[in-house]
Amino acid sequence: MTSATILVRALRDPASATALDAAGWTALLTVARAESLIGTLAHRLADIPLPPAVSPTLADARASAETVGRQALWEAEMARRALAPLGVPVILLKGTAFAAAGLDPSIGRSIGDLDILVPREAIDQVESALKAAGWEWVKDDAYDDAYYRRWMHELPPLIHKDRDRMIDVHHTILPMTARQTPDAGALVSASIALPDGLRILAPADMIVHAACHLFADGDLAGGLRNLWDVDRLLRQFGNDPGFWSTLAERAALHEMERSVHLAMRLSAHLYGTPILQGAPRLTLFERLIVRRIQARDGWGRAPHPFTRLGFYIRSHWLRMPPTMLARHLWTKLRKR
Amino acid sequence: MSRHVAMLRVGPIAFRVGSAWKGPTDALRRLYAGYPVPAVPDFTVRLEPQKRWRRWIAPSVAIRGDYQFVGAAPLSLAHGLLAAEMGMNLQMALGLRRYLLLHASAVERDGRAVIMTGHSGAGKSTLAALLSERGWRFLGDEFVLVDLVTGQLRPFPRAVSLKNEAAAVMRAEGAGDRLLFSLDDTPKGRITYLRPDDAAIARMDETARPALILFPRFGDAQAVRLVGPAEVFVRLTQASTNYVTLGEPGFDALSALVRDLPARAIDYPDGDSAVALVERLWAELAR
Amino acid sequence: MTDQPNDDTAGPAFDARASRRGMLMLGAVSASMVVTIRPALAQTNVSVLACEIPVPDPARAGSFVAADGSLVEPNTPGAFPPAPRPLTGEEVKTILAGGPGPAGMDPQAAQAYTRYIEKLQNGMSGFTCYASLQNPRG
Amino acid sequence: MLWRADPPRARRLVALDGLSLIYHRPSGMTHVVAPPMPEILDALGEGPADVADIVSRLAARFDIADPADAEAVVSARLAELAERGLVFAA
Repeated sequence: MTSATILVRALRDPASATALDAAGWTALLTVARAESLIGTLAHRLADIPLPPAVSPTLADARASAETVGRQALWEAEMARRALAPLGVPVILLKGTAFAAAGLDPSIGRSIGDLDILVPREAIDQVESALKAAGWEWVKDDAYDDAYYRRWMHELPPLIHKDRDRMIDVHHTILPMTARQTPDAGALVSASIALPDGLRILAPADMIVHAACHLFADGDLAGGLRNLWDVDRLLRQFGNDPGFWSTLAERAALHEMERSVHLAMRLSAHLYGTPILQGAPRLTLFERLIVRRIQARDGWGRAPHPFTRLGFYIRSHWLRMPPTMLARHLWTKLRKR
Repeated sequence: MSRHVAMLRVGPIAFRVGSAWKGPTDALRRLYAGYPVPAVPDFTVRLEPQKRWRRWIAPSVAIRGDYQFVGAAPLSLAHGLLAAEMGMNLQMALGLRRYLLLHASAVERDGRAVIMTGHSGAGKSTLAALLSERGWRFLGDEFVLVDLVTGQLRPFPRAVSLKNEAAAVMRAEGAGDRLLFSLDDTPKGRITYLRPDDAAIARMDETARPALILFPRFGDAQAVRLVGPAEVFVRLTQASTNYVTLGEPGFDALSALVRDLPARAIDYPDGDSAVALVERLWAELAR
Repeated sequence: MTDQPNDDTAGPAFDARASRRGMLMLGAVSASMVVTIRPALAQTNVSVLACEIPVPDPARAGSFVAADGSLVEPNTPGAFPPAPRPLTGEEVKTILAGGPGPAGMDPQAAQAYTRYIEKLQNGMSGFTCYASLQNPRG
Repeated sequence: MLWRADPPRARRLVALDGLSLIYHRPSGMTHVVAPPMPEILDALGEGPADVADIVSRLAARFDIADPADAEAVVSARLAELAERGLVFAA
C-alpha cells in the first residue's frame, strides 16, 4: 500500500513521469487527487510531454487551483474589509497566506477554509465584527461553545451566510491542551504586513506552523502536502541570510524544535529538500512515519482508519524526549 | 486493488469503476457494451463495503471515488448498478471542469440541439428518450456538456434512467429490447435502465450546436410560456453543478448561450403532446 | 412562471428598470436589486442520498463517547460505546429538537452521540451532513 | 462616508432585457442586477464618492425618477452592493 511513492517521485523529479504507462498515470492522478496535490502536480508537470489522455486532466487541475486561489484571496479580502475598522493585526495562515504573498507552496495548491490569527485579547472584537459582516456560527444553539473557547486554539468555525465559506479564527497555533505552548505574542509581533494591510507569519514561524500541523491531530493526514509546503518554504527562504539560525531560534521559542526537526528530515527524505549535505538516514520511527504518510493505493484508498500503527506512532511521539540527534542537527544549522 | 473493474468512455469523459463485488461491474459492462474503453480514466469510482466485514453479510455498497460525498448513505447490493451510476454522476457533478455542466437532457437534429432542463420528475429524461425514438439523435438525459470555447454541446449518452412507469412508455415505443435492467425500491422508486440506440453511441464524439432551450413539465394541460433571458440564466446556473467553480469561462459560455437562444417553458399532459410541442417550437424558433 | 426553482430570487424588484429615455428608477429603499448566483449542487443525484453521521469519526473508531460528547478511551466508565450504526441527518435533527432518539437506542447514549455531533469540526466525517442540517439550503 | 468600487475592468457586464449580469473578477461571483446598480458602479468609476456625490453624478446623466428620496435609496443600494463586495468603504 505505498502507491503514493509514485506521487512523491513525480513531484520531486517531474521528468520521471515520462516513463509511466497508462496504469502508472492512472495511479498517479488518483493518488494526487486523494492527497489534494493534483494542482501542485499539474504545475510541476506543465513542461513535460504528457499523454493525450492525461493533459486535459492536469489542465483542469490547474484551472481549478486558480479558482480556488482566487476564492481564497477574496475571502481574505472580505475578512479584511470586515476587520479593518478594528485596527488589529490580522494574520493569514496556511494556504491563503501562501497565495496572498505569492509564495512557492501556493502554486497549484488546494486551499480549504480561511484561517486567520489575531491577538488573543482582540478575539471578542473580531468575533463581533465578523458576525456583523454576515458570518454566523456553523452550529448555533445547542453547541457547547465554552468548551471551544476554553480548550481550543480558535473560535468555533464561522460560516458566511451568503458565500458558504468558513473562517477559523485562531489566537495561537496549537490547542491549549497541547504540551507545547507556542509564543502567540511573538508570532504576531514578528508578522509581516502585505500591501493591503493583511499580514503573514514571518518565514521561520511559517515553517514552525507547517511543522506543527504534521502531528496536530496525531494522524498525519495530509502529510505529503504539509511536507511539500515545508519543502517549498525551506527552498524559498533557505538562502536568506540568517534564515537557518532564525529558524532554530523560533523553533526553540515556540517549543517546536522536535516537530520542525522531524518535518525537515522527512521533507529532505521525500522531496530532497537541501537542508544538509546528503539525504538523512532515517530512524526506524521516521521510516514508520514515511510509510504511514505514503500509504495510499492506486485507487486512492488510505489504509483502514486508524489502526494500531497510527496509535503507536502517536504515543511514541508524545513520549519521545528530544534526541541527541536533534540537538546535533540544530547546532549545525545554527552555524550555517 | 478493487477486485472487479469496468472502464468506459462516455462522450469526452472516461471512467474507471472498481467494485468489491462482481454484480455492479458486470451490469455496467453489459449496459455499456460497445462504448470505447479508455486507457487512462478522467475519474475513478469505487464501490466498497461500508465496513470490511460487510462484503458478505447484508452487503451495503458505499459510493466513493476521486470525489465523494462525505455523508452519503450506502445502497444495498441489489442496487449496485444504481450505485455505479450515482458514483459516475458524483464525479461529474463535483469534479468536471472541462465543460459547463448542465443538469439537463438534449437531442439533436441537423447538427442543432434542443436542451431540456427542469426539476427531477419534470420528465426531461423520458422526453429525450421519446424524441430519440422519433427521429432525433440522443445526446444525453442527465448531463449536457457545453464546450467553454466553442459553445458546442458534447454528447454524453449515458444509459437513460427511467423512473417508474416511464419504462412502459419506452416499451410501447418499441425500445423494449434496450431496457436492460430494472431496480425496485430504490430511493427514487423503480428505475429501469435504457441503453441508448446505436446511432447515439456511434456518434458520441460528434458535437451539436445548441439551438433551443426548453423547460418541460409533465402533468399539466398543454401550455407554452416565454422565459426571459435573465431568468433562463439564473435557472441554468441552478441547473449547473460547476458554473460557480468555472469562473469567468463559465460566465462567458452561459451568458452567450442565454443571449443567443430562444427559451420556452412547456407543460404537457402526455408524451405525444410533448413531442408535438417540441416539433412545433423547433420549427418556429430554433436558431 | 410558477414552476421555477428561483421564484424567490427573481422578485418584483426586477420590474424596475431604466427606460430608454434616460430616466433612472432607483427602486424602493426596502427592495433588493441584486441576486447573487450561488453554487447549486442540490440538483444532482447527491440530493437523493440521505446523509449520515458516523459516531465516532472513523479516524477515531473504537473510542467511547462520554456524556458531554467528548471521545474517550474504550471502556471508560460512564461513557458509551460507539453508535452501532451511523445516525441519519433526520434522527439527529429530531434529537436536537428535543425528540426521542432512534428506536432501541439508549436515550442517554443518543444524547451523548448528539453532543459529539455538535462538536464535529470540518474535515471529520459527517460534518457536511451536520452543517447542512444547521444551514438548510433550498 | 466615501465609497469605492473596483475599476470597470474588474467586471464583465452583459445586458439582458433590462437586467444586467455582472461577473466580478476578484470574487469570481456572478450577480444579476437591476438598475440603478450598473449606473452606480459606473458613477464610482470616476473615483471614490459619498452618497451625495454619487447622486449628483447620476443626476448628471439621467433624470432621476424620485429625486427627493434619492440619497436614502442610493444608500440602501450601496449597502446591498457592499454586502456583495462590489463596493466598499474607501
